[in-house]
Amino acid sequence: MTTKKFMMVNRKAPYGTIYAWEALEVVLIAAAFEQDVSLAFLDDGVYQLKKGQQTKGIEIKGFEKTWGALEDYDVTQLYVARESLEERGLSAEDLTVPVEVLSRADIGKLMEEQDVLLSF
Amino acid sequence: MTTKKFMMVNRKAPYGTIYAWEALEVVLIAAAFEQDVSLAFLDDGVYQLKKGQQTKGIEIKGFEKTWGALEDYDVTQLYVARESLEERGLSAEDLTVPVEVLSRADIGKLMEEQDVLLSF
Amino acid sequence: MLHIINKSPYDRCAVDSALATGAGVILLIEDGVYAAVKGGAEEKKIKGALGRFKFYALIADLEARGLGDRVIDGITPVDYAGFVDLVAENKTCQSWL
Amino acid sequence: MLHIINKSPYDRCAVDSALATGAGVILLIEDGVYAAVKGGAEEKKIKGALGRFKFYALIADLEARGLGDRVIDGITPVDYAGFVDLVAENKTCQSWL
Amino acid sequence: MKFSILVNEGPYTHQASDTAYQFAKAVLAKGHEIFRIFYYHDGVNNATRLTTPPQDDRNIVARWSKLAEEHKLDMVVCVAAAQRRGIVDEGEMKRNGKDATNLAPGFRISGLGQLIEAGIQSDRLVVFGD
Amino acid sequence: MKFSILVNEGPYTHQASDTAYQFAKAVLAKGHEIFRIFYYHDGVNNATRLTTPPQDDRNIVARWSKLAEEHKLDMVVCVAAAQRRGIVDEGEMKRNGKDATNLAPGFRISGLGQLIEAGIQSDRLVVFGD
Repeated sequence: MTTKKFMMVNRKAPYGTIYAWEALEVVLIAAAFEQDVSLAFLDDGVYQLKKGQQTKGIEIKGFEKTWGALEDYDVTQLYVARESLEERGLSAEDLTVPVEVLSRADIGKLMEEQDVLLSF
Repeated sequence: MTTKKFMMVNRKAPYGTIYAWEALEVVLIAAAFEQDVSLAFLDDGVYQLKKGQQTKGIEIKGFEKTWGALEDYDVTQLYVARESLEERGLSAEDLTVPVEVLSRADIGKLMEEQDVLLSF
Repeated sequence: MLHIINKSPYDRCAVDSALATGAGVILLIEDGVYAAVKGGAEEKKIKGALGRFKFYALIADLEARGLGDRVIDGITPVDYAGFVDLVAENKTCQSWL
Repeated sequence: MLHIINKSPYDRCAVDSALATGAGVILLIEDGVYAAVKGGAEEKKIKGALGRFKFYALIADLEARGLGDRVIDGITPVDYAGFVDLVAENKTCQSWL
Repeated sequence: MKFSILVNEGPYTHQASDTAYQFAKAVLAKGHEIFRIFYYHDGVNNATRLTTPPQDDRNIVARWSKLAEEHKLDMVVCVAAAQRRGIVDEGEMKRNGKDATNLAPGFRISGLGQLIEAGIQSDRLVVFGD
Repeated sequence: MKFSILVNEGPYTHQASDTAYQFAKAVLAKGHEIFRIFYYHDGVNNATRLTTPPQDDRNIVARWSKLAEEHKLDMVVCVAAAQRRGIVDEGEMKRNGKDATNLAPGFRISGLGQLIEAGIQSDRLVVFGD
């Protein structure tokens, strides 16, 4: 099968809307299709990776653990915008998985290199 | 029938989403129920009243003319936030119907006087 | 009156719009709870408004987002029952959608 | 690459996020066309980015909103056919939803 | 105290429907009355019985139906909004020449006047949306 | 050139579906090919045949169906998103024990792999959403 570079651009907070979770379903399928998958987290999307999500109170299925499982699918390219983290008072230590923290401009360069950009 | 003070708080641009139009449908029904109806336009909601809407190109039914018909339903209390207009480079002359331009704080005071606030 | 805000202050103007009304009670729910969190660029604005507005934030939404332990001092966490009480105690409520 | 923006710059951060990528082509559609309009508080930012980004705005969306005659100089109005051409001419496109 | 609730977004996509449900449960638990729950805009999509959510997730439609049954709630779907979005009961099916219905138990389709009436009759009307 | 289109929002509520439709028409008018249109998130709600929009407004579902018929388009509704939101064809009805279908002509329900395949097979994939 042809391999293309897919990047999922995540810009929305988790739980307030379903986009973050349904984006993750796309990531898993893209990985199953053995594509070159990367994820970018910008703006409120960085909140998706925040450690310690306890969704019992809102009765919505939590998906923090799924980030940890991405490695099993060979999805290891996770890029987080430094400016978005800092603006929100977060650092890489607050995130549930190891990520590469890049400037927005550098993420912009990575976007240029993709074949397909899926935005959520 | 009991008369209550209903205020519809419009904060969304027209056509990008349906909220502005479906809010107007609520206004017409509230007027038919002979309630004391007022409308507040804040933030991107002020764009709803912009003159000269031509929706043929997007093939969505336009509703600029409906604002002019509100008077026939005795809906005459239209309040527009000054700060929201100015931020967008608009003035009362750009709007399709006469309105009362008030500060956000004054609109806040009017909100306090309502019985029911419906937000769109 | 009660202002209910469900939008992140980092993406939307809902918090600014509510603050511009002057004074009252604000309840942060859903993605609105990001306004209740310490350490971010919005903190200063919220702290500056604590005198004019009494702030509450929904616990379930804070916990879902992993933020239960980072609430700005002066903002009161409430559960859904507390949400009902806030609505009952205030004559009107405006949801800043 | 092509950046497609459908959000009002007065309510959302989509324009800022697209500009932060550095350079490229921006197409304003739907409520995004409010960024193409003269006289507002966002005009300065857009004008400042005209060197780094080539800007287009969808005519049908400008006209629907009564703004066809207020487009900032340097922003090119395009129709849906022009939208297709922009997508074809650029290897990738990002929709800033 | 008498509450009414307006739900403006559909199930799953926005949290509005979830929060409205938790709020409704809390209203009832506090001993208050719910005069009406009104579904408008995409909120009408809460009223389709054709959903099959994943088994490890909540069933939003079914829990609204259950709440209505347990507490004899009046859950009203706006007819104009429902027509735009394809929510159909027996009457609407016949009126509009459709070949199926999808309205879930506990919901009824009626006019926007029911929302205004809820505003008039209730002490509080709370809006959940996006 | 080969295009695919991703539609992430339902009809009427967001303009995304309208813009995607105008874009699809323009793609075809330019002589390009459309490999697939994929409906995800609330976009699956474009595929219900039960809508009855006002007569003076556009019929979003019907015009998608017509476009598909005229140009033999492959319009695919994501099965997982459809199950959450109650979009059902014959197969889904039987599989999930439902008592009705609502899928409009010209659409088919299939997996998310069809979106990835569209990304692989097409020169361009354009996303419309909110």
